[in-house]
Amino acid sequence: MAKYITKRIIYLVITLFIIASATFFLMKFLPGTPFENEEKLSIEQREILNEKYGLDRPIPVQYANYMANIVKGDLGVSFQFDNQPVTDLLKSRIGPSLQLGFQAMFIGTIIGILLGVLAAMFQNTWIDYGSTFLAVLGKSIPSFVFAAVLQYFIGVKLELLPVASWNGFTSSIMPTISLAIFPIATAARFMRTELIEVLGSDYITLAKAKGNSRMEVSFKHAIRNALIPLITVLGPMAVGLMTGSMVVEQIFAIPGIGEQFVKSIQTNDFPIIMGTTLFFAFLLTLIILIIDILYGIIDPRIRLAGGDKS
Amino acid sequence: MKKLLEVKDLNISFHTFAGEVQAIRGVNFDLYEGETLAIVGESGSGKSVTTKSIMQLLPPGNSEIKAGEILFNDKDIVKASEKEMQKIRGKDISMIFQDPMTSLNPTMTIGKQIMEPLLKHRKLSKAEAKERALKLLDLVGIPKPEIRIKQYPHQFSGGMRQRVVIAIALACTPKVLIADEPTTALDVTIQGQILDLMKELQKRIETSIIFITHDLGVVANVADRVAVMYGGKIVEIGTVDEIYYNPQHPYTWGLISSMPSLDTTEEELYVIPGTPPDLLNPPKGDAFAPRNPYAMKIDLEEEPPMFKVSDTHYAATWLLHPDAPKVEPPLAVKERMDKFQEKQAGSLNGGK
Amino acid sequence: MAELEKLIEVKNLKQYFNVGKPKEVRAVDGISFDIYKGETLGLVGESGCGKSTTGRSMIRLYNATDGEVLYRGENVHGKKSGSQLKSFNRKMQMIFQDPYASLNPRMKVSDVIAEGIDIHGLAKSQKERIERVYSLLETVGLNREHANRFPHEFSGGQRQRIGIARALAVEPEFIIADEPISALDVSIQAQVVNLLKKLQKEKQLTYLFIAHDLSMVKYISDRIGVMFFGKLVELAPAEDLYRNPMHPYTQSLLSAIPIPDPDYERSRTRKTYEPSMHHYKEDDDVKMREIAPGHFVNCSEAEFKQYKTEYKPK
Amino acid sequence: GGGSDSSSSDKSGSNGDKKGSENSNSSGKQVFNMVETAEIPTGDPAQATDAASFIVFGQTMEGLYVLDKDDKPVPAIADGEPEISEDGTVYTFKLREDAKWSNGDPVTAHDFVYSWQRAVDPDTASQYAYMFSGIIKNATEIMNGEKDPKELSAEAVDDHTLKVTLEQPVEYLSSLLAFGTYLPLNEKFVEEKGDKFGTNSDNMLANGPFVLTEWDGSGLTWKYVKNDNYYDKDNVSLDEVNVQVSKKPSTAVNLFETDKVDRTAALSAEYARQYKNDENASTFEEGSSWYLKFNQERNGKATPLANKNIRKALAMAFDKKSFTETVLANGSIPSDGYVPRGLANNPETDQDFREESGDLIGYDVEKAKEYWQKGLKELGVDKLKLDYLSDDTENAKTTAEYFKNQLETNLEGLTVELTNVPFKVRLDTVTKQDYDIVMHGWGPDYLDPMTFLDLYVTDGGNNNTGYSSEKYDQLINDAKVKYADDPVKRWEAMLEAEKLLVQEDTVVAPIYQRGRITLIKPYVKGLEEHLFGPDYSLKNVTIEK
Amino acid sequence: MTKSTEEIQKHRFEPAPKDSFDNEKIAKPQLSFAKDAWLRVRKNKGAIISLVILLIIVIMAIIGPHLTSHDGYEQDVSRSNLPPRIPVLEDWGIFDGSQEIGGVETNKYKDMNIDEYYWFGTDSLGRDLFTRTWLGTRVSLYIALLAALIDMLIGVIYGLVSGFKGGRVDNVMQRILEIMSGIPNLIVVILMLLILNPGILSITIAMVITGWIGMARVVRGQVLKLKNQEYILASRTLGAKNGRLLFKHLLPNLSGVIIINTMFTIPSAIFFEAFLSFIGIGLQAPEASLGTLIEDGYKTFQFLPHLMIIPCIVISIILITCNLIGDGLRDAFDPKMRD
Ligand SMILES: Nc1ncnc2c1ncn2[C@@H]1O[C@H](COP(=O)(O)OP(=O)(O)OP(=O)(O)O)[C@@H](O)[C@H]1O
Ligand SMILES: Nc1ncnc2c1ncn2[C@@H]1O[C@H](COP(=O)(O)OP(=O)(O)OP(=O)(O)O)[C@@H](O)[C@H]1O
Ligand SMILES: [Mg+2]
Ligand SMILES: [Mg+2]
Repeated sequence: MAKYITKRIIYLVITLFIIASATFFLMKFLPGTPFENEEKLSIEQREILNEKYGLDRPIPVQYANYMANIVKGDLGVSFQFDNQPVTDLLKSRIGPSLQLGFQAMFIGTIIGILLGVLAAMFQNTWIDYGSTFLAVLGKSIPSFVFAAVLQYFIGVKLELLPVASWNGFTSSIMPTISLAIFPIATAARFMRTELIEVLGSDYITLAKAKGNSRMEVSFKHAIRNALIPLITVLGPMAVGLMTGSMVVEQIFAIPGIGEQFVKSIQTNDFPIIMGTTLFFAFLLTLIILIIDILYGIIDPRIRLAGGDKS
Repeated sequence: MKKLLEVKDLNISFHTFAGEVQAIRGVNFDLYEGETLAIVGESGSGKSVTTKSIMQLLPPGNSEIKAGEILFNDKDIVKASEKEMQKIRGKDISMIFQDPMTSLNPTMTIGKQIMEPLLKHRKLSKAEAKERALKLLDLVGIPKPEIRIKQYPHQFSGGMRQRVVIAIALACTPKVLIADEPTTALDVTIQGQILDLMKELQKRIETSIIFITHDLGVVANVADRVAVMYGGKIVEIGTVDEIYYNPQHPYTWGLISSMPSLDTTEEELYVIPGTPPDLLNPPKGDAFAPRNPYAMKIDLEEEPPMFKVSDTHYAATWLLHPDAPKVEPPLAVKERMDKFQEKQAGSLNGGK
Repeated sequence: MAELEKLIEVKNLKQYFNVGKPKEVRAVDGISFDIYKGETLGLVGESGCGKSTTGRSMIRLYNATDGEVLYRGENVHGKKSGSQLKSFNRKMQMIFQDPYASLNPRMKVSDVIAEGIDIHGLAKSQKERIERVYSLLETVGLNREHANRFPHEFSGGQRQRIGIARALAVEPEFIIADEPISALDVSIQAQVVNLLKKLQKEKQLTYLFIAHDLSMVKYISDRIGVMFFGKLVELAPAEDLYRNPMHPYTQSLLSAIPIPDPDYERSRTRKTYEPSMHHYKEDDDVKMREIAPGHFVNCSEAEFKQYKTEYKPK
Repeated sequence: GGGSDSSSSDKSGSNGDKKGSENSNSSGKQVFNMVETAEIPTGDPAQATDAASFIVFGQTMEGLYVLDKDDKPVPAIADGEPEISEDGTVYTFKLREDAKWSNGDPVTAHDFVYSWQRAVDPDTASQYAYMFSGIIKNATEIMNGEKDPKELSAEAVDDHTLKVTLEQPVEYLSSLLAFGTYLPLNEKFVEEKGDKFGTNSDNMLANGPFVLTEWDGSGLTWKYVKNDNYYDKDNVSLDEVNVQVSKKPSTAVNLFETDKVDRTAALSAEYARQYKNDENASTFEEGSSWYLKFNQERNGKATPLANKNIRKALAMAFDKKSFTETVLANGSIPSDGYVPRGLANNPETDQDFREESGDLIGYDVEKAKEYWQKGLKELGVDKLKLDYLSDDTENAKTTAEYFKNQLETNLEGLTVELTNVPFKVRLDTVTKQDYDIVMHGWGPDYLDPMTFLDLYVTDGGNNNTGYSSEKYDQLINDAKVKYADDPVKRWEAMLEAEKLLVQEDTVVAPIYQRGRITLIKPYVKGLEEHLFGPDYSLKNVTIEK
Repeated sequence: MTKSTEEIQKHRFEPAPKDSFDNEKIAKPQLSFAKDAWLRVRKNKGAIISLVILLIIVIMAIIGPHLTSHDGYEQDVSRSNLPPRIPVLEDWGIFDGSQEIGGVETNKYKDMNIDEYYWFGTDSLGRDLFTRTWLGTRVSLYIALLAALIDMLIGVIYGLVSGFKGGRVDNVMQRILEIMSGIPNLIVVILMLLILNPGILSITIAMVITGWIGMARVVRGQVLKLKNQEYILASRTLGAKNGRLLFKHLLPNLSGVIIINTMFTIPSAIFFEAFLSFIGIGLQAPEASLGTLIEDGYKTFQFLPHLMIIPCIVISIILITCNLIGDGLRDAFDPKMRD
């Protein structure tokens, strides 16, 4: 186990290294300067700025410096937010995104799983069709539309929840719901398919033959097994959610990372692009690693010692 | 002997995309206390469906019991509610499936799976159930049960798993044990062990067994009585000796003679020609007729009734009709019949 | 067995999987045997002992880890040019166990059968191709009309015969039959076995017949090899093996075969086999030794002596 | 006024007590809640480049001058008007003695000297340092590293006397002095904070009406609280201002409708259209001018737009009025000139530059067609295909669609291809002169037409059109140098230059001067909006409920 | 039991004629795999209804823009933001062109004496939304088609090669995928702008770069499963080259998975396009897709809900039908469902 995890961590580091390098060089092709006031700067002025931020050095040198700094845990300072270390910025921005993402993921998968279970247990009945319809609808309406509608009706018309703010749990309810729509839909579809497959397997028949009721069969035996494949899709989905949906964050005025990231790309804020990409990539690979480990815990058949994924 | 289970005129159909599959078309048999009834027949002949219907485990939705009764302790299972069935399943009637590799829940420990019916039907405490589970594992010959009980199915070999499945089935000492091809997926050596185990356990807890297989060798080993199924019907039923040494139905003849014994040396094996009937459009008359070298005109028109051969032996073939011509069974069968004759004579003599 | 022409020599064949990884499997661990032209060599053993792997290694589906397979003196696993490979592929063919998995569900029967013809360019025209397909279908007892059907419309026995027709299409000399009947119904098994026997006679085929159903193996094979955990433990003419099983594993195997005879079954006693029962010592030279002409047993020197005394010649 | 607000005022009654803590004066405190559209990027005036930062400085800091409600610079830290030397290049300011930093330190002349030296120091890399260049003596040389920052000609004669030497007389100096980059800084504090200066509200000092608090450096909320050390604190009635960033106009409106805020930021077109006649709506003309810019030379070759008639045809072929009214609908006004209204007045007559310059080129389909045909003939073609480049800012797409339709409908044989790209890409493309027509907007750096006009001198950094006119260059140079101390002549030169640029050469085709519509509760009084510098000042705001 | 048979005539016990049955006859009519699947799909009512609806939408995308006299680009700002007005329905008091502006019920059509009918109303530039909706549907359907093609061409091939080659090749290819999914799409997409002008081509390329990763994963997984199937081995023993194995054997058997997965990528592609347009890299105005129409409409949905709701409904219908068809196909192609 320890050996396996070490190996995976080495993989993770290599992957991150490549992603960091690729992003770095790609960024160097982005048009324009990272300076907000670009249009009004004279050439001399630009040179001064470039020199200050080390942008005048040959790209390999910049690359080497950047990499050396990453190793030291220094992601540089932002251009948009003057002198703001990227690490600080990430720290303050990532929290809300993670919280929302986690909440959305949590209720999304739970509701989604329930919907999927219902659909599978009552396959080809109106319950199945209804839940399928709901799930597909959730997938086909953009989250920003959902967010806007929620905000208007619940926030403005009914005044049940704060329209837009970021303090306390109540302010996170509507954004969470908007974000949860997608995981609900995904989890429901996935669960239905898997559960139908599992319900057809021999050990379920055996469980029935032991005298278990339908509910006991589903909940004690089937769902756990149907969940295993779901875990794999949850990982990337979780990262997607936790790194935020920029529009939902904007609509509910949440100080999250998603919108900031898009803005940093649009304004060539290289250090933030790099920092956020690295963080995303790290989160993604980490979650995949955790999932693989979890997988082994939840599914006793998978022995990590082998380490071969195929 | 007491009748435990009576299946009367059972008819089961499946509704599929292609149409109605008449999987079971009038099956009748009884099961007595303490006996082993083997059901043999080729793939698709309806063996599993028959037994699943006893457990009321047919897939919901597309299956339909069109007619018939299944009386267990004089109670009709067909009409029983799901709740009542849940009380019977695992307690009075339990089941072993063909494939030991897939019939255990991969994410549940062996111990939990064995304890489940105990907790359910016996209302034991966890500790008691565990104790009993350990005993059961020991009983089915799994060494070091204390360690094994905490393990997962993938840590067991095929033979071991089948033992576990047997342990589960026997947990509540059921009155009827249905074993649907319990050894087909196993090696001959392991198969032997499992068969011995089942026989031994049957003696101990005195259950009746319905044993499904298509391996006549296995049947010869375990069965007291044998039912031969073909095309959704039982075509011949009798004691094991009657079926092996005095078979009457041409299909049974075919089955017996197509198996080479260790000393078969013929250039060619006996072959049942053709393919099994299409149960979507079951043929008129005897379903076996198209493959029957002894087929008569009447076989094409009318289904044969069960003709009585002895008190315990019935067969559904027009060949037993008094008007039917005498036919010569295949050589292998003939040899057996001769042996049977001798034996009967011998036993008669011995009896006196 | 008078004039014995060696068609195949397997020499110390080893096939390991996941070499170097923690889950290395020594599926075949150094086995040697010969197959003579025109004979049927049966291979039996418990599940997972390496029978299929042996067959697949021999036909180059796997690259052997070690050892060699000589076909008419030529190494199957050696480097080959494209055309050499092709001619080799025509000489050796395989029939598979699972009649459901061995036919591509998306191909018409005619295309399944004609695949070898297409690959090797054995038909000059479309007409010739379909004619050959028809005649192959008829050879295996099917109808011309079946050519345009899809595999899922056939029963198991019919499928298995289609598989045989596919193998026959390239006119091989040697066929590896990997449990060709164990997935079939008893009543169908005989059809296939009869067919294989008939073809062998007509076309002078040589078979390696892999199975675990010992009565069928005995019926079809001239000689039988018994495998245990990647090793060959006994190799003998069929009759001889059944009469004189020397290796304890063979004995246990034979004692377990169910016989459709209630009387016999009632009196059956099974033998069990534990590899530890040999009590081999480190310096024991355990290898195949010829106990009687053509009867080899994997044993130590001491066992060899003992087996020799136990052997009951005919 | 429409009725949509009636529901909102109903609500405010019932909600006031329910959510009293968020609303203003339950405790008698004057609290103002408002929306901003962007985070504060920096609290360091030398680094500030964008509206959000300058708004903060507008509330928390004062320089020598501040803008009054009519955008006229009035002395603030300066104690009255300065003494100006004969040649108009040496200014001596007396500073007020009661000005203090929020930590209690007095605001002194050293604070200005320090701040300005810091701004021009190349090590600081201030993006707005060019505001000093050509104005304060030696600034350019210092910025280019040729001189030491200490040599900047701004000197603290004593704690409350500041002497500044200019390169040449500057007409609009007072407006510059009101700008954020010219704010003073407390040397001790700044040096103590080092890199951290201006990165959150604890690392900032105020000398203006309010102190910034609860700003963590990148957050979406912050507060202004009344500065007790402010010299004019008696005239500040607000106790607290809560700011919430909302990037979606819809969210801002929703917050406003539910009485969570008392003022929104500028509404987007869709909302502006709906709320135009609302009683809470307040319209303001901003200082930025928007126009189509024609590229006359692309890849070293003359484009069809090098033809003056084609340019004129294009400039006359769209209906600006219906554009500003229906497409923008945000209080923008159509403009037939380049320099926006309200920027500067005639030094003699006090007439607005725009008014005096008049309508230089307007919507006239007939004339446009004439020019078009003439131009086509001169080019020897009967069809033209032109790119229309714009960035992806709000409304740019609808605007582009509108222009495409107008131009194509009115000018036969014209095909307009639209390209919407991200802002940075648009800049890059324009800099490379790889476009035909671009939608361009420009805001003032100081209150003088020159901030607009000098863009189009030959090889000007933002010219990017290939336009080069000796006459124009001459006029601009005259205005800058020759007439530096003759405001009237200078004014005339600039009038002439605009006329040349727009009417004769039609280098750019004016469209509109941007306006904004915000929603503000009627009980909020005294909010001053500016077309230059900070968007608004809160100093005089009172809540009258 | 025997009693009842007594009257049976003797001649009936003669041997049956041997030719009366063909042992190897297959009674069922000949069914190709596709036909078989089609039969199965046909039983799935949801899928069939979806197919019909989707077909109607495709037809509308083709003829819809020509059904009115408006061309979808023509602007008339004096007629901007009109609500829907539909003949016949207006007589029932719905879709009669009335709307609430600032709490007052008005009817712009009446106020401005407009006789024409704008079935779905007009947008802020006075363009006919009905026409634009169907024009947008065209684009979205194109995107759908494109996504499908890309999935099939790149994703399938990548997955095939990766899974089939296995071993080291597979390992490297999988790592590449991992890294590709780690680099933000947006950076890649913006970089493309340097090379290309925004527009349908850029969208196409953006999707080419990013859109196939999911499919590649799924196909690889399937190939790993299939490549050790016995029919593949059989083909190998016959001497088949890789090309034959891939295209004759693997590909046809992957078709189910591929079709299903395609059905499920289409929705995300449609959204991706909307997102690109949103950040200014997608479709160039005045072209519209359903995504951009929704994006535009949602800004004003509080006052002019029809601008958002109508394209939303169309997109939802497309996606719901795609999903249901996908489900139907999955069931149809699932070998376990074979009776
Ligand atoms: N769920 C089902 N849906 C449709 N038809 C079914 C279903 N289950 C069984 N059948 C049909 O019922 C018939 C009898 O099947 P059954 O499983 O009882 O055969 P069996 O004798 O157990 O065969 P095997 O030896 O292969 O297990 C077959 O024709 C089969 O196709
Ligand atoms: N491709 C492979 N990779 C890893 N291990 C393999 C592979 N193929 C076979 N093995 C292992 O090699 C051993 C021998 O397998 P093989 O299939 O040859 O057995 P067998 O005798 O044919 O068994 P059966 O009777 O079940 O067909 C088994 O333990 C199996 O798990
Ligand atoms: Mg069965
Ligand atoms: Mg095998």
